[in-house]
Amino acid sequence: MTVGGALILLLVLALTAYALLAAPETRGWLGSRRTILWGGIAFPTVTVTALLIYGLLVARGIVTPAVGEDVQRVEVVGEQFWWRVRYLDDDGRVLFETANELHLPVGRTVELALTSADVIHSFWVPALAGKLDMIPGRTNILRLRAERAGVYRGQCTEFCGVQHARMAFHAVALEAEAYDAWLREASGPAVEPATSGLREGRERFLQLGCGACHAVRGTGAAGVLGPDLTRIGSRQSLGAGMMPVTAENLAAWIADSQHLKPGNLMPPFDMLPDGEAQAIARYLESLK
Amino acid sequence: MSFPNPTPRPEGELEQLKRIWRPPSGLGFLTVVNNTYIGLFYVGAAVMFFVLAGILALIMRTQLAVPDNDLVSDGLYNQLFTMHGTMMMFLFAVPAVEAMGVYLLPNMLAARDLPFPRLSAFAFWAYLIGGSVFFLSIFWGLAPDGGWFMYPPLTSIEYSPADNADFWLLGIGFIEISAIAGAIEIVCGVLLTRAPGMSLDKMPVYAWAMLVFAGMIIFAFPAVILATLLLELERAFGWPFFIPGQGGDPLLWQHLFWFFGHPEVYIIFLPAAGMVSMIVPTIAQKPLVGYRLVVLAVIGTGVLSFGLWVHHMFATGLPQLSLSFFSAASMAVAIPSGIQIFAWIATIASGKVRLTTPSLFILGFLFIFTIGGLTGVMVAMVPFDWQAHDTYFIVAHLHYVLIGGMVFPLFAAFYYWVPVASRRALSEKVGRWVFGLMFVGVNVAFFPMHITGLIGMPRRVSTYPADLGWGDLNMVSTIGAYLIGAGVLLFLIDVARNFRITSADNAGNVWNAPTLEWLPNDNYATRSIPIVASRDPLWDQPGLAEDVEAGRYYLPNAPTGYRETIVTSPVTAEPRYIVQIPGPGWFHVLAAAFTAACFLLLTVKLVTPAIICGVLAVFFVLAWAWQLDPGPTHPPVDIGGGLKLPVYKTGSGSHSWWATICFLLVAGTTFLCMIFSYLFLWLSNVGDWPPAGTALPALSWASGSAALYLASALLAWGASRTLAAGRLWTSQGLLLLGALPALCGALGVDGWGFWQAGLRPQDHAYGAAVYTILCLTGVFAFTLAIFTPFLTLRAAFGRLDTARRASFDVGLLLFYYTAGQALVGLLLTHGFPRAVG
Amino acid sequence: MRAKTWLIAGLATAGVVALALLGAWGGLYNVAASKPHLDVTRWALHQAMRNSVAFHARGIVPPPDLDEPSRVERGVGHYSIGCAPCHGGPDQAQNLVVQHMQPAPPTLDEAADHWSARELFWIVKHGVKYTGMPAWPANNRDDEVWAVVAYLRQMPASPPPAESPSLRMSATPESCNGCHGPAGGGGPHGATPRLAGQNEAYLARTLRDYAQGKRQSGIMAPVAHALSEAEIDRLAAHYAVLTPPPAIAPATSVAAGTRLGERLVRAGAPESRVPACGACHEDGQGRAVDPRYPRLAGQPAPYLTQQLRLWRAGTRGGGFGPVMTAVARKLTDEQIQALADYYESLPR
Amino acid sequence: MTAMQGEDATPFLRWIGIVLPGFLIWGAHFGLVYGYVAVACTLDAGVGGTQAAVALATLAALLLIAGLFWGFVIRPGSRFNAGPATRFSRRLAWATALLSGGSVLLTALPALIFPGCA
Repeated sequence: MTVGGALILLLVLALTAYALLAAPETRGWLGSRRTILWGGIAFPTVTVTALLIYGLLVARGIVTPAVGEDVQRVEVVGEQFWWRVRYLDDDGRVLFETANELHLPVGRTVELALTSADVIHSFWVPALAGKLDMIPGRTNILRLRAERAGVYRGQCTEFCGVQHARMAFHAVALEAEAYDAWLREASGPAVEPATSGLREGRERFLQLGCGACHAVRGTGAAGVLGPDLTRIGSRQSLGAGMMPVTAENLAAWIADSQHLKPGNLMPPFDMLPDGEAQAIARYLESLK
Repeated sequence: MSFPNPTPRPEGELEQLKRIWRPPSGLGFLTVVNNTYIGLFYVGAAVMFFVLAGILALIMRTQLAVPDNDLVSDGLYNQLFTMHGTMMMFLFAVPAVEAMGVYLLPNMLAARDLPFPRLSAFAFWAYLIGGSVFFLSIFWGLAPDGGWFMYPPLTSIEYSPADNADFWLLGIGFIEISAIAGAIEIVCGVLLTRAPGMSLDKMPVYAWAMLVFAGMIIFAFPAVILATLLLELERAFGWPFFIPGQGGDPLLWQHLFWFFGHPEVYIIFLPAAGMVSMIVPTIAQKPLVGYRLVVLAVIGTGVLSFGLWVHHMFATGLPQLSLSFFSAASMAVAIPSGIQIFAWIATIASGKVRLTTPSLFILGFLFIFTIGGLTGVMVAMVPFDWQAHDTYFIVAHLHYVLIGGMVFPLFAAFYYWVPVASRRALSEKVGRWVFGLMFVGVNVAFFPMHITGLIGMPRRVSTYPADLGWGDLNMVSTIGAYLIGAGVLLFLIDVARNFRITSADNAGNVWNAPTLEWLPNDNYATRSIPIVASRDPLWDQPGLAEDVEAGRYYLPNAPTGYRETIVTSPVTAEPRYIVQIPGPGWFHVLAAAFTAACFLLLTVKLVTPAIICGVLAVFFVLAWAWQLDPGPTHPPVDIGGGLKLPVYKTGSGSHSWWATICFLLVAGTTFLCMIFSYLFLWLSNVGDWPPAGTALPALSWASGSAALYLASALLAWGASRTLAAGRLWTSQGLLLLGALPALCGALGVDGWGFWQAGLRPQDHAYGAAVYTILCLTGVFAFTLAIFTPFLTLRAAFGRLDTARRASFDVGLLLFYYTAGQALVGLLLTHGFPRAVG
Repeated sequence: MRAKTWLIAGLATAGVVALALLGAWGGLYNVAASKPHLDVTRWALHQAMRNSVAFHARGIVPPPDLDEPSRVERGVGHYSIGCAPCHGGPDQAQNLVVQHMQPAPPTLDEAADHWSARELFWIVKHGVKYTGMPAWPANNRDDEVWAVVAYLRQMPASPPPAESPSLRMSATPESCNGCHGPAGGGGPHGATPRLAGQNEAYLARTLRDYAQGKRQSGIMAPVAHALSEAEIDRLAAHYAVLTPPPAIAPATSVAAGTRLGERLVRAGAPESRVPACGACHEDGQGRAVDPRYPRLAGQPAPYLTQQLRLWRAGTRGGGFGPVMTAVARKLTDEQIQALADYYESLPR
Repeated sequence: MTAMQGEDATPFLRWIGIVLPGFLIWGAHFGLVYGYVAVACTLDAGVGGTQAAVALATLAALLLIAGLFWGFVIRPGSRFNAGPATRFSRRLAWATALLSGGSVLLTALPALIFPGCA
């Protein structure tokens, strides 16, 4: 299509140059109504009709669901400014929830139910499929299929407020076996802290009330306002695609996420004494 | 050849013309209405907003030049891109082309002025004041930050609680009103004030383009006016049109916005294409090839562009089949564009082009716009758009279309038409540099964005991470943006050095152009109004300039002693009557200032001062209207060639009738959009309409109301008949004591019916829609409640009688229309729920 | 001729101005407070003050429940320590030294007869220049100013509670108990928090927040500002170990609201982004509270509603302020009332 | 003196009536098929009939365009033909009929490829 467009552009340019520069006798044939009839009516009509039919056929191939295929169903909810991801079983019940990351099996269709909790967002993994809006009050269905294992970046493409630029996520395509293993692990409770330091971190996490907004399955922290943290240590990024998940970044985020990503919903905990945010951060980082 | 006025003109006639048309001096210059001045101010203001919005763009490009930049905060960046888009669309593009129309059309059609010069002055002042305050809001951090498309729920009160969004809604709503005023002016100007003999098939393509442009404004802008009204109702009073939990639907906004927004692109492009069709024949020194096909293309683009709006919504999850209709229409609209491009190529081929600055800009336009058009066809393909939508590919596409399709033709037009308005032409040497910088700049800035978009960079991001490899392309784009800035700066310097505004001793027909704006002119436009016998009169009618200047054609004088021009018939352009045009005055200026003040004060929630300003604005509008409708002040006058024309006309041939009809088309389209909104909301709430627990009022309320509406229309008809029969006071009685109370009563009965049934607008989108339909009728009832006593007052002061009834006819049309609209509303609000439920 | 007239008038004006400046700058004007103003001066100044107050107070709207008992109760406490020293009170004669101020502070027994509620509010909030009447020490605590106004409207009909004669700014629990009730168990109308059994760390930090201006209050800040570090720790320790009185029994009329409160405490209101209160504070099921967080169980509802409103308005600072501000922002009036009722009903 | 009687708006409206009906029919057809699909897909009914409905609407639109042009432009005795329909207007009318007819066909094309509401 791009090549076709370039050819048409060249044609127009060549004709213009010819009309401008050729000798009056030779270019005379161009200066008549016939030029308009052929160049301006017949030619576009044919190309445009052909292109339309081609486009429609391509679109039909994309939107028609393959019948009888075993699809993985996932619900993705856009939030200011992150992604809530819920894996569903065949009956549409929520198996477990995670955030800012979509794991998908290679070679199998994943059916995403897209919606929004606040304003309009748009879901886009350029390498896997076109984009589809997430509109409050509506659910849009997008079918994805990764043919190769790998990590693909995605980003919100509908302007959704002050941090629209920092609302990214990762789609992780895994081979079938790895995917099944991941699914088993991801649906279970969080790992138990191995050391006393980590246990102390979990204690502070719970005591300080982080569970009001965040959930860590198996600990009693069951908040639903913020991202689920059950396996945050294993994720590709912190802050919806902003930075790698390290204990330092987590501590900085806890202390003042409003400085890192102004306008997100997490209040700053800069009043915590030295070491406390770090302890929590180390605990979270251990959740793999 | 025999002229209408072959004999030499008497002494003193020219001085009288000059005196009558002279603009006031000193502070009174603010009251000037001549299109040659208002048009220039208007163009100047549009260029000012272009430069300001361009500066905002440069700040954005600087922010994006490198990854992870923090030159501006995320919040400020969002204000910047919102303001850039909004200002370029609403404060530059539409006003600029409208301004060029105000300036050029009368000259091109050989009219002395537009038929409603105070209306265009009003539109200008409202635009200048409203636009300036709107721009200044960014210095208080109050500039809108929801994108120029303002999608709810991001712009709803919950997610945008501050006044920023209100600045957009009220500020832009207000500027839209100014644009519509200008559009009505242009429709009446093009259809009614053409030179005798300039039948539709001899009309300059630019006039065709402006006619279609104005018609498109009349049918497209109501959608966005309604949308802004609905969103403001939701923000201010909690009427939930766009809140899903209460029956609203965010997609309703998108439909309404893009039903305006897509035609908007062609609203901007068509006048520019019209200019190109004027300039190309001149630079080729040959008539336009395929005039009829180009006219067809202009009309066809205007109509087909109304079938494209959903192609901005391909990613919203609508059914594939629905999307495809719009894909098809988007492809269809390529054909008229193809016609125009090949018509220009053919014209160039038929002549010999000199590479002057206007020619360069035309060639640059052909190149850039063709790329924009081709990428446009690409994004019209649904699967491609799913990738490209809301990425920098679209940014590239739309700038190629808008800069190529509008800015380059506008600059060509500046260089081309400046000799009409200035003592000196602009510098050819500097002009080439301006062109070079802008042409290279546009391509350097925007071509890489196609790639940036295709590799995944979304639009409207305040920054981007370094590791994605988007940095280099962005840096190139930023450099290009500064090149464009340098070009524009050079242009401004050229203007400052060479542009010397003049009304009499302009630079003259430097390009040997064929159309009438190049006739010798002054504040009174041309000395006499020529008879046109060809599409290119200055080429085909030798000596026309001298004969016009010698006063050998029609109306070489001012026989009634006032400003006047000839009204001709819309199709064949035969002289019909002489219209006396109002001159300078303060009322329209004050009306504009207080209207602007009213809207802006409402924005910052200063309700009491806003109401005071609103009342003052109404007062000044009425004071202005008081001076209109002069009546048959003068016996029919001889304009030459034995042609005796009346100086006043009422009924469907009069210019006030045409203007009122245009206004009612705007109103009717607004109402149609509301019907669409009602049905759309129903479709979002199928099976729950009206929502459970809401009762419909008994049919007796509807029938009672309908009977009263009919009665009001009948009484108004009776008033018209009795007025024609000479019974002035019976007529006034019927209107003021019969039709008006019946109308208000009907509205009251309808509204009370819903209210006593328990319906409240805040509860559910259903109630909100019903009461909005009532409000749209209420606006007219309110207008008539002011206008009817105004008519009675005119009657009492002898300004209204059997012959002098143009203002009465305006009121009459309003009564008919209101009753009609209300009856349709009754049918919808009472009938539809019963039909589906 | 005309120019000459202007010149003379100009010179005369300049002369008068020069004389006036000379009088004031040169020290001729006597600022002694020992001599009262001339009657005419006093009358003019008083009228000017009255008119200024009336003008600036226009548009101020008193809360609809201005005379509500818990509000009066809060006003009483502040009056005793903040106002009575100069103005005297129903049971307290005006200080003799103060009576020699110029002008002398009026007694306020009949203040409400002379001034409307909004005028009183304006005077208490902004003070009056050149009279010694200070402005309210916290600029975003209109609720406290209204409390004083509410009490002024009751004077002298309802004198301060019996403890008030002992109210002096001092670092003893008796002094605190004047407002916070016997043994820190709260006043009869629930205007003030119960200190008994509150977390020690929370109490100490709160007093320091007041003293350092992190938490604004025209009532508590002056008190806390006068305390030494050691006194703060001693007071906090004192109250932390006191046994709180039994829970205030919930009235049956608020039972429905209490159920909403219980839901908010256990689960929050996720649809409007309100997290569960019980994640940090008591959850009614025995959750242990971080010692830096306040214990809310058994706190009086009027106090809790007042605080939640301050949080929601964003004017309540202090320790974990940003967290609580974010939480309270989305609360509705109904939810605030329900929460307060629920916590009031919880046993300590 | 009474108001001047002269040419009113009729000739222009007639002219519009000759030049624009093709486009108006295109608009009506477009609105109709779009509205039909929107309603049918929301109500989850009549999906099977989409193709038939679009075909029917398209046929009707084309016939209407053809009929109007025969009646107004070609037919020798047409009232419009005698009025302002100069050569220019008649040619323009032909061209709009063709352009709008083509656009109607193009609009209908997707229904051939998408049978329903996917």
